Amino acid sequence: MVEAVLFLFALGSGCGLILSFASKIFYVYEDPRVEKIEGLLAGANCGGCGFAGCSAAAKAIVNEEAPPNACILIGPENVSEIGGIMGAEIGIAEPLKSYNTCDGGNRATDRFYYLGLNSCRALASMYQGKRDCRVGCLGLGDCVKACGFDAIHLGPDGYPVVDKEKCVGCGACEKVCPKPILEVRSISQRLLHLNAEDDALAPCSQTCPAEIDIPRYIAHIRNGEYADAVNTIRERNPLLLACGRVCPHPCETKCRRGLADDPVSINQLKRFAADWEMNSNKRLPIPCAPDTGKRVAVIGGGPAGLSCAYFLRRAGHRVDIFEAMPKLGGMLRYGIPEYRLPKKVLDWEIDGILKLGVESHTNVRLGVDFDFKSLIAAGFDAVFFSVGAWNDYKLGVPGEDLNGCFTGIDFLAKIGNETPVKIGKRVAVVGGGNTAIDCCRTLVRKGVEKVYLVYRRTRKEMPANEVEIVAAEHEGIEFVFLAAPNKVVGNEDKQVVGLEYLRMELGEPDASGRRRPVPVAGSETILDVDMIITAIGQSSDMSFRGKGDRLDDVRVTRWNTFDVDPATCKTNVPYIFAAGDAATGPALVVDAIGGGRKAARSMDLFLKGKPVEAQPKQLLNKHIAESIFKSVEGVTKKKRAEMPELPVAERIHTFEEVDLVISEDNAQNEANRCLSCCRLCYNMDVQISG
Amino acid sequence: MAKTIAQEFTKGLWNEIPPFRLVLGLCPTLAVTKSVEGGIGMGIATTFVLLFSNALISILRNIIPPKVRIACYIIVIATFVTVVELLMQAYTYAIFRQLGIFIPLIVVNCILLGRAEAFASKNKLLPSIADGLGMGIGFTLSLASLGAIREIFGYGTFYGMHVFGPSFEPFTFMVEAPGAFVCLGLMLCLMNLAGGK
Amino acid sequence: MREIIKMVVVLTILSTASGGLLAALRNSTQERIDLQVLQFVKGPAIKKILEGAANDPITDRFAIADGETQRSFFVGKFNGKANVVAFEDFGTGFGGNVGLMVAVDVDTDKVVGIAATTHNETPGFGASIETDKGFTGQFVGMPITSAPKVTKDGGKINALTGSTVTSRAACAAISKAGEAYQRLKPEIQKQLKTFSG
Amino acid sequence: MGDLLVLMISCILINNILLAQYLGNCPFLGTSKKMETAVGMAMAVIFVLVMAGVITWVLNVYCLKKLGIEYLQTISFILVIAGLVQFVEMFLKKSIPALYAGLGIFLPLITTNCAVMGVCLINIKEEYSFIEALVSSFAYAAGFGLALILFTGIRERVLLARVPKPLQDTSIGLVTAGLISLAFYAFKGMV
Repeated sequence: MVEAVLFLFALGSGCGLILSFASKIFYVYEDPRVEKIEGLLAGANCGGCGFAGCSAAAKAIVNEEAPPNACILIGPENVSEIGGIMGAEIGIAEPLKSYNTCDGGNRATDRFYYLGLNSCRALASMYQGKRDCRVGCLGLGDCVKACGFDAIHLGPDGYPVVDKEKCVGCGACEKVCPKPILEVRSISQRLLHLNAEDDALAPCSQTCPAEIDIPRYIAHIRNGEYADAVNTIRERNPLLLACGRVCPHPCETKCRRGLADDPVSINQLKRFAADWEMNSNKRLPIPCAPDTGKRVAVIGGGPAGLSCAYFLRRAGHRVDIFEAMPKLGGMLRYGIPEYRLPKKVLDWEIDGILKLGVESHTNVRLGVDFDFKSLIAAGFDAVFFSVGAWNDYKLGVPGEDLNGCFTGIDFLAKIGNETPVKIGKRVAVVGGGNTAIDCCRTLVRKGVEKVYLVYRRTRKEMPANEVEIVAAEHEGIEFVFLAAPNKVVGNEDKQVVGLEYLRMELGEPDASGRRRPVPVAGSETILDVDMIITAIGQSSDMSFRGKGDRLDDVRVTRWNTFDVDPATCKTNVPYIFAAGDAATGPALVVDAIGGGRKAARSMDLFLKGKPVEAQPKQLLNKHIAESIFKSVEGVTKKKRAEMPELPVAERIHTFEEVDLVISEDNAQNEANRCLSCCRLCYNMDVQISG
Repeated sequence: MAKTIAQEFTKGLWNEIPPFRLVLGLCPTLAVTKSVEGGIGMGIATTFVLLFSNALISILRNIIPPKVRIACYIIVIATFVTVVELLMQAYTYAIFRQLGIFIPLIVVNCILLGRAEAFASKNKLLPSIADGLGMGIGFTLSLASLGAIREIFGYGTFYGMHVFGPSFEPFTFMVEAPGAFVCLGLMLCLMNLAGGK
Repeated sequence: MREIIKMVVVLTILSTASGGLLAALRNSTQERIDLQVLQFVKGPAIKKILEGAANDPITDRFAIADGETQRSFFVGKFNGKANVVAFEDFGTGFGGNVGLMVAVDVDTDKVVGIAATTHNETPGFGASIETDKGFTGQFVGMPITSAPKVTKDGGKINALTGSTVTSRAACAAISKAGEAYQRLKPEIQKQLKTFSG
Repeated sequence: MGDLLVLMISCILINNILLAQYLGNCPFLGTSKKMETAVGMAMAVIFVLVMAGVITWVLNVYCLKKLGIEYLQTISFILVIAGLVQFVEMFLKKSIPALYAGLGIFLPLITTNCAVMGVCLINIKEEYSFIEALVSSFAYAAGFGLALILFTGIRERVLLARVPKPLQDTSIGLVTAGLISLAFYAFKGMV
């Protein structure tokens, strides 16, 4: 009797003491929710949930690998309490959701008639799949069987449809799917996924430098789900209002519809969706991942900087943008004139990004107002350079410094900044790019009598967007082709009075594939102008380098851009990344946006301590060969929606926006022209409504 | 939302009947169901422990510090298991012998800890008793039915009485380990069919 | 710190109380358990081999210390004289220990009968040691010290069909019993005298 | 030495703890859905079972028997095993995180694994010597691991098969286990 009591007394107190001290000595930090949830689990460690004990199950629940009802022992109250712990802090945890990337279903052609086991996995392991398409959904529904939460069913077209409400992100479907179709990803994983060779991508999406899922948003527009369309675009491009207006839409060149009649007017649809959101006067919510506690400095608040900041912020990092100009937007604000992208539209868009919690500091120039060392000292974990290309090339002819000579970007920036500029009566703009055209069209609106565009090749070789050239022609700009400026003629007041140029003729094609212009001897001609704007190209201003800090170690190319790995946007200094014009040289806004996202992915990896490596099978805007067709069949021809614009007579006197948004009906019609392409399949004969 | 005590009792008999609905406590289920007698004996022993541990834990639920609650539950359960062990030794020795080490092993039966944690630790005394009793009886019924099937086919007897007459060639497979697994598997299947799970 | 103290205190109190409860229960059931163990484990075997004894061998028993362990001896009175003792020894069989109750006539030192007490042998094979009179009968009448062996090992005992291991265990148990008997014979005779008359 | 070998083989194959002794079935069904989990579980069981076997043997011989309170076996064993497992878990987590990642997370699952408690009780019941207890603990655990890994291999395959709805999951798992058990039955003639 006594022994028994004493023995158990000793055993009980011994166990208690040892364990409680051990729990202090061997204390390891854990997510506090793990302990809370473990407290709600049965503690029987029976393994019925398939995890290794209750603490493992609790961890899995916290990591969103298991649903709150994983434990088979506890009652509904505990389940809802666990749900509460997870749900009450929903802003902190990023839920994983299953996404179906293939909606090919029954329109994907079969290679053979399959009579075997009713299982995707069996079919895939024996025959690699019956579909013509390498990634196409087999539609036998392994994912449906694997889903323990009844969240997947096969849709009417025989491809899986995920019920986002029921999906808990357990990943069972992704595991059984033998193809890369069902993906269980968190928001940031989705945001930062770059196009890969295995993805189910339409030609347009492959072409888009921002990698927007174009067929998906067009399908949303077709179905009248405009908010979903906006969200789909925003997964890849935070500047949809701007892009919808200024993007030269390279995607449309690869549109399969273009093989049958005209390409779908993708960009107008994007603009339609974007304007729908702005005009609805309420912003769609943009969820962000839980705070990671890492800080990033973004140098340059242009499209690349804004895009990178936006994606990093959504991935949970804290971002500060440093901008040399008075306002954010970079070239969008200072390079693109008001009539193409109204400032209030841009402000609304940038505001949306800042509202996510991105800090901005304007009127501060790196190397002048602050230096790199102070940035690092301030505790930033990584720095992103998107300083753009703001230095105009010089013509290199005599008289270039006379009064009345301007450079393109400088001029546009001054106009954008509303700095007073003395504008002449007759102006020559040198160059054939978009900047030159922007200058011309701006000058027209400033009341200039005559605007010449002086270009040393022909119209065919002009790098500017076709629509812009056409618009400029409409607005009465005179093109002087095959003319190379030779000298700026000035008077005794050092005021420009003319531009002397040499006539050229086209010779052999050069490295860029354009025929090289050759001067015709003795063909000097003088153009009677009192103002000259040279817009023949830009490079980055790297004057912040050479201050004896780590920036000096960053390699720079001979074109004065950051030498970055194109797949990751990382420089040779681990914590410095760069994208946009500062890394690629002058390029499209949408290139900068895509670059910003690519850099954000690398920086996210870097900030999370993972190796910064290129994503496997990254597409990098190459095309998947099998998806580029020579012709499409089964398509009824239908005209493309025309873009409404202000009449010329009206627009040349004002900076009112020229291009207008298409009507909802037109948007619907245009969306219906989309073939909903994927890698190989497309909707043969689109039912045209209305 | 609040269930009546009767409901707490009856849920263990069908809706959540262990080990079929709650696939737990398999070891004793498989090991002691060579005969109806063994099954019932084990069932009663488990019910006894379940009933008293549920009751005691329900009484102590506000005293036990949450961090060591599992350890406390284990002590309570182990105590009642030992009580059962001693009582069975003293009064029903034949069954005790048949059940062997599975009596002390009641202590690690997940059902007990499971009920303690999931139910008794947050409910009042009466519902906890009802829950324990219901689950226990459900468990007993399961064991008895499994035992009956295995005994009838394996030995040709039911509760020791011959069913098929002396000429019956016993299907020994059923009372051996493989038979136990297969039999339980098929019964689960039947339950799924019946319950339309 | 206060939390730790509370945890330790609760655990300690709980386990101590449990110890007290169990010890009390043990004390009050001990005698009954011992009796039950004898009746159920040894009882049937003793009754079988001491069939026709004038007394109840289970009540007429004594214990002798053999080294560290206590051996129980059960007395059988035949012809008014307490001249047969039954005791148990073990051999290692297929499924663990095989317990064998051996009855010896103290006057002649010959085996009166043997019977299995505890075993865990395969049903249909080794387990038939319980029922196979042909097997157990072979030992009757042989001197307890003769250390029998099965035919396979060069002895005379015909093994149970298909269960050489179990049969070997039985032989080993008898050999061990013989050794113990020789060791303890004087003491046994002394004790037996108290039962005579 | 020979005896120990026989003991070992009989514990691994003939009296396989899962398939012949019906012990440890809950984690057997619970952790056999994925191979990684199964391997981790098997290793953890070997680790804990050897430790628990040794400690409970010592506890039984030097405390319980000495004090004559063997009836407290159940309560003291479970307390010691639970405490030990928790202690080892905390220790591994802090000191050897690599090992913890591979094996530690399975430790709590073992506290209520009847295989562990069962083997400790068998060791006592069979009155094994210290060495025998050590060998049998290891061998039983190895047998557990063997059966678990074999079973998981089959179960992963069964996932592919078209199983009638009511038979799915645990039900087919049990039938599969029965067939493996039948296969192990053949070892009965080995010793």
